Amino acid sequence: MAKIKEIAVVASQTRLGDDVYSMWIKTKEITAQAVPGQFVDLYTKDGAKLLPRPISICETDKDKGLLRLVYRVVGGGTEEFSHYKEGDTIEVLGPLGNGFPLEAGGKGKKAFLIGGGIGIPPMLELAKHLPCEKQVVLGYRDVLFLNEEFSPYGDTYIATEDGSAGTKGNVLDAIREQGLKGDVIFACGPTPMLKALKAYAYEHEIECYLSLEEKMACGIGACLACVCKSKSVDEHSMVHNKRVCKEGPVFKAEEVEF
Amino acid sequence: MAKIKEIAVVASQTRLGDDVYSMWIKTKEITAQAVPGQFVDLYTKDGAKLLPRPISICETDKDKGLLRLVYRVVGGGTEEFSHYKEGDTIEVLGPLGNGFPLEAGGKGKKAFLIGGGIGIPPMLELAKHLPCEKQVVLGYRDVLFLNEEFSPYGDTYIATEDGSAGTKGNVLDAIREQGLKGDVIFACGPTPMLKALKAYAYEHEIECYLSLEEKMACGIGACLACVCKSKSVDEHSMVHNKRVCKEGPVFKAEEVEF
Amino acid sequence: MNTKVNLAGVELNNPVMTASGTFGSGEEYSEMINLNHLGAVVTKGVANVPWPGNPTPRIAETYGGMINAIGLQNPGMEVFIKRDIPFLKKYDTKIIVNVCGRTTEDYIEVVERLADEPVDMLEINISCPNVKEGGIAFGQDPKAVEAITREVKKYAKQPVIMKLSPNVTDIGVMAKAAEAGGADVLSLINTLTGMKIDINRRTFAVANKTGGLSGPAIKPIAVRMVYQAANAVKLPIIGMGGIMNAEDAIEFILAGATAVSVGTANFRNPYAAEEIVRGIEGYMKKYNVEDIRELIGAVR
Amino acid sequence: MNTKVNLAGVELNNPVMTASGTFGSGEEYSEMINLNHLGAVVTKGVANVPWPGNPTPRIAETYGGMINAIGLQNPGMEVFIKRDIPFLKKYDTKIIVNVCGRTTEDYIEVVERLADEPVDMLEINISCPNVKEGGIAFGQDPKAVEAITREVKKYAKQPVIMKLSPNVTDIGVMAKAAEAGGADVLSLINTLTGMKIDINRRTFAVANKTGGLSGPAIKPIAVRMVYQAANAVKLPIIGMGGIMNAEDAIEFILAGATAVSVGTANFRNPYAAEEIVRGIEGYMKKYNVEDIRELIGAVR
Ligand SMILES: Cc1cc2nc3c(=O)[nH]c(=O)nc-3n(C[C@H](O)[C@H](O)[C@H](O)COP(=O)(O)OP(=O)(O)OC[C@H]3O[C@@H](n4cnc5c(N)ncnc54)[C@H](O)[C@@H]3O)c2cc1C
Ligand SMILES: Cc1cc2nc3c(=O)[nH]c(=O)nc-3n(C[C@H](O)[C@H](O)[C@H](O)COP(=O)(O)OP(=O)(O)OC[C@H]3O[C@@H](n4cnc5c(N)ncnc54)[C@H](O)[C@@H]3O)c2cc1C
Ligand SMILES: Cc1cc2nc3c(=O)[nH]c(=O)nc-3n(C[C@H](O)[C@H](O)[C@H](O)COP(=O)(O)O)c2cc1C
Ligand SMILES: Cc1cc2nc3c(=O)[nH]c(=O)nc-3n(C[C@H](O)[C@H](O)[C@H](O)COP(=O)(O)O)c2cc1C
Ligand code: FES
Ligand code: FES
Repeated sequence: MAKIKEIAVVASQTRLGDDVYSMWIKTKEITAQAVPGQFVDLYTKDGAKLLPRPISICETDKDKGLLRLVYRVVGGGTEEFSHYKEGDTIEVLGPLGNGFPLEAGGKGKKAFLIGGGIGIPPMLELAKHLPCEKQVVLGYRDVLFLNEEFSPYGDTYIATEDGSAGTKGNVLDAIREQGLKGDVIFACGPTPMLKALKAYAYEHEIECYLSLEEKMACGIGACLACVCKSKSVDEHSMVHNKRVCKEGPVFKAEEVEF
Repeated sequence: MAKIKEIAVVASQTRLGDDVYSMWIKTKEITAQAVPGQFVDLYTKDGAKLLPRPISICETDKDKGLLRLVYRVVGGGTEEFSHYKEGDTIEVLGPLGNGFPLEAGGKGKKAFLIGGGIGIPPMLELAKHLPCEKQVVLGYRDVLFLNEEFSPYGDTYIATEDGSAGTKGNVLDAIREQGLKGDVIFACGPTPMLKALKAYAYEHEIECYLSLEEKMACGIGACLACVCKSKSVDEHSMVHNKRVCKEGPVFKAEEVEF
Repeated sequence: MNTKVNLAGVELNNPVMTASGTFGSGEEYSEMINLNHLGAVVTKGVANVPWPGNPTPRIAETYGGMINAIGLQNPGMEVFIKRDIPFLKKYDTKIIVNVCGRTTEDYIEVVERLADEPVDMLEINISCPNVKEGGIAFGQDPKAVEAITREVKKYAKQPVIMKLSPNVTDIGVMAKAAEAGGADVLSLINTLTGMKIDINRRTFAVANKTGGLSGPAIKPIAVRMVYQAANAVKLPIIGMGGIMNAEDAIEFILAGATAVSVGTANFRNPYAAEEIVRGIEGYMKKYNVEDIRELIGAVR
Repeated sequence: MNTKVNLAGVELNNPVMTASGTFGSGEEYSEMINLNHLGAVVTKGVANVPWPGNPTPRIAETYGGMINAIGLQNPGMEVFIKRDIPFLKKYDTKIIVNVCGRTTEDYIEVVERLADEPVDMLEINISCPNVKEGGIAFGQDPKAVEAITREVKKYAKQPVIMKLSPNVTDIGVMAKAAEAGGADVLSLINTLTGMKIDINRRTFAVANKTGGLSGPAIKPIAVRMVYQAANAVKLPIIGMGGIMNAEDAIEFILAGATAVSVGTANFRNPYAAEEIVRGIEGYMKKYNVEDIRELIGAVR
């Protein structure tokens, strides 16, 4: 079992609203290996765009060998993907990175699953696999997506920047407004959110795992494009630079410096 | 009426055998203006390939606004086009260049319509529009295509390099073998064939029109990429360099030097 | 909203012009776009006498670009003055004549002949990689750049744009040399010398062996050079090299260009130059930019 | 059919190697391709001490290419020797160590330390555009190229490959300087200095402002430089710059390269290097080429 680049076939694609799309692709070997928090690299057909696009694994259907990707159109690559229809092919490399430590959310614990914007998708696969009690906190700018799909797995709290749904503000505002408590945080989202969660976890002395983003080239740890500042010396270069694609994207909060 | 770049829709595409494809596209304004011997520029979707691909107009259906293009897959651009299906879009610029002089094949004349390889397609639209008596001579390496579609318009003679059909040899071998005579030649095909036809026409003192090929960038006469050596001074640069895309692709045989 | 920019006293309605050699003298493209909408038309290189150019094939497509070795085919200044200037004068756009030559005397002959013609600026091409005798040889040595600039300036009645070669170790040095020679404006970049080999025929893809690489492939090099030149001299800069759309044009302006030229993009999209004018306006609206001059060199 | 090539006495099973900095020390890619199938693995630059590299973002995609400003992050020679050499020794491929430094002494320290290690060749990177102190400054001045080559050669026990910068006016001059200094082999090209600006955030796309442009966009420049260098010196040349597939590799070989390096292509297709080895064999079969050495510099 190892990373593999496959030509996957699009099984379905739907628009979740705004510029967010949900695509199921058939990719047996990658799906078989995938764990929550890992990502895949998607390649465009347009040869003018060379680099793969990293997208988190949002759900897997291991029986059918299907992988779900939920992404926002922000540029030319995601724009291209959004036009794919059932039966189209797409090249995928994966699974990449390390997932969330499921053992940190063992039975008896109470976990926060926190997603901000396009950091929400990987939390769904995590919700499905974490054995502990789950409180899901989702932050949006305005239009909601995926939120209803979390309800089978735990109570879901919403924050929106414009106040159109749930708490007006960010995910921490929602946690405070609802007076939520927990033993461990699993989170993915924009850097300012992750930074605030790190401080919150430190203050409340709870365990915290953050999934980071950085510009990537190889996706497998060879090019050193995607490093983050780390507290401990990294095993690759011994210089406090961990590779998001290889040692990450999930890090223990104390481990990373923003 | 002028050149226009349109987003055309593919109406149908079929494979004619070997690597030759026939594609009908819906492009009203270009079709309305097109005359036999003109060409269009096709643009790839792959952004790595910048330049348009010049392809001759093989047939028009002016009522339906449809244009037929018959092309051989030789590289990445034609390869991309060959995958297009009904409903797909394709950007087209046209109509480009000057067509064959239909008046040179007026009633009472006996014309040769000679096509070699992928120079055959434009002869079909010409055959449909020339009022005179027509003898069609088609040269192939081995596998035939389009030949049957010429039969409504005149007697069709075939030459193949491997002798698998018709005369073994080239189009001139077929003309000689069949003892054909005519007043005027219209031809499109590889440069050696055009060169030989120029000599043949000179020897037999008959009028001769040749459609040339050259690497192109702009397709409209602005970049001076596609020149051929001409006997007379060209109107653009006054240096005996005519633009295949603008003054051509059809030239009087005496006019061009190979 | 102001999109006017000023190049050495010449005011352009907007910063978008066409790159020399890709747009003829505008006539062919005027069938498809409205030349009145362009800041300026820059003509194909004009020499003192007609030049036949190089043998074919003159171009080859490359990944995200193309190489050309047209070899500066042109009808010479007399035909150009009689035919092309009157054509361009019909439009509300500035006329910039690109000048080429084999020797300093050649350049001067053209510059003198154009002195009393209704052209707005002269762009001196000392960077063509495709002719043996002249062009690039001038453009790769700072002393030669300074000397030819000074000579041309002696005879020119219009503002002089020096068009620099990117095939150099330090573009800042070349920009300073042109400035020292008295240039009014700089244009950069011309094409990068490239080569393509046809592996099936085992021959060079263009007859001239080497040619000039243009198109979006070279844009990062061009943006870097515009940035470096803008930081080295005080002259206004016309930026070019791979501009395909308004975003690309704005990138050059933010890097320090006062105006931009659209070249290879015309071949992929004949409407490109006009669309870029509109796209820049759209960007200015989106970000509430009142005056385009606020954007010039705004990233540093 | 022979695909073996000889670089200064080192015989490679085939001419395909990996470009420094795009392939780590091979470990990551070994999960996907068989290193035994490659002519050589060229490692990421190794310095005397660990280097932290540049701040992020370190890369940005460009049209048909990318710019990078990794800044030569590396663990230093001691970790490299302990960890990476033993890993690579497990494979039937040649080991080429890319060496970087800030000063001549830095380079020499690494070269001396590697003298008795089981590495096959040293590639001296004097052309990195992304570190202030060293690298490219050496690579843009022919006197400096000659001097550092001579110094390195004094201490090196393995054959020395000098990796040249393309950011120069005349690559032939630089190639000759390296030859004069005693280089055994030349590698070219390193990346071209480029820049990308994010027009929405109005900032540089990579934190270092400029970065090195690589990928198929630059291939025509690279092929031209390999051709020019091959015509200027007698040394074998390792050609690179935008090689995406076997056709590209053959283009470099026909232009004069004895071997080729595959860089950015690995990011688009992790199987690229291995596929290129097979593709070259396919080409040789198709055209009945008995010995790959018949192709080296065959187009001139
Ligand atoms: C580990 C990881 C997981 C991700 N998961 C998701 C997800 O599940 N859903 C989703 O919508 N987005 C996700 N992203 C962000 C996603 O990769 C980018 O939105 C996408 O690459 C943009 O590509 P583009 O061509 O549309 O945009 P462009 O801006 O045109 O891309 C240009 C280049 O920048 C890179 N890039 C642009 N934005 C980002 C970014 N935010 N992070 C990293 N690289 C970027 C692209 O990959 C490309 O190389 C993830 C990023 C990372 C690193
Ligand atoms: C006026 C004219 C009419 C043509 N009509 C037809 C036609 O009806 N059917 C047909 O199959 N072919 C026709 N051709 C040839 C056709 O243009 C090329 O086969 C096609 O451009 C190849 O593109 P590619 O991407 O598949 O090949 P590649 O070799 O990958 O193309 C690379 C570049 O070279 C150019 N190129 C390659 N071959 C030719 C060629 N023979 N002539 C001009 N440019 C070339 C391409 O346009 C492109 O810019 C015509 C050419 C001209 C000039
Ligand atoms: C076909 C062609 C012909 C050119 N002819 C000239 C010329 O005559 N004079 C000149 O100064 N530059 C000439 N150039 C260079 C362009 O003006 C421009 O500097 C270069 O192509 C980079 O811009 P681009 O990438 O937008 O094309 C030519 C470029 C091309 C592609
Ligand atoms: C991410 C990245 C890192 C690189 N690091 C190095 C390096 O450490 N040393 C070096 O000599 N070249 C380095 N290079 C340059 C490559 O080895 C190669 O010369 C260049 O990228 C051109 O080849 P390509 O277009 O195939 O990538 C690096 C290139 C990239 C893209
Ligand atoms: S993307 Fe190459 S190391 Fe992470
Ligand atoms: S292709 Fe530009 S002049 Fe013919």
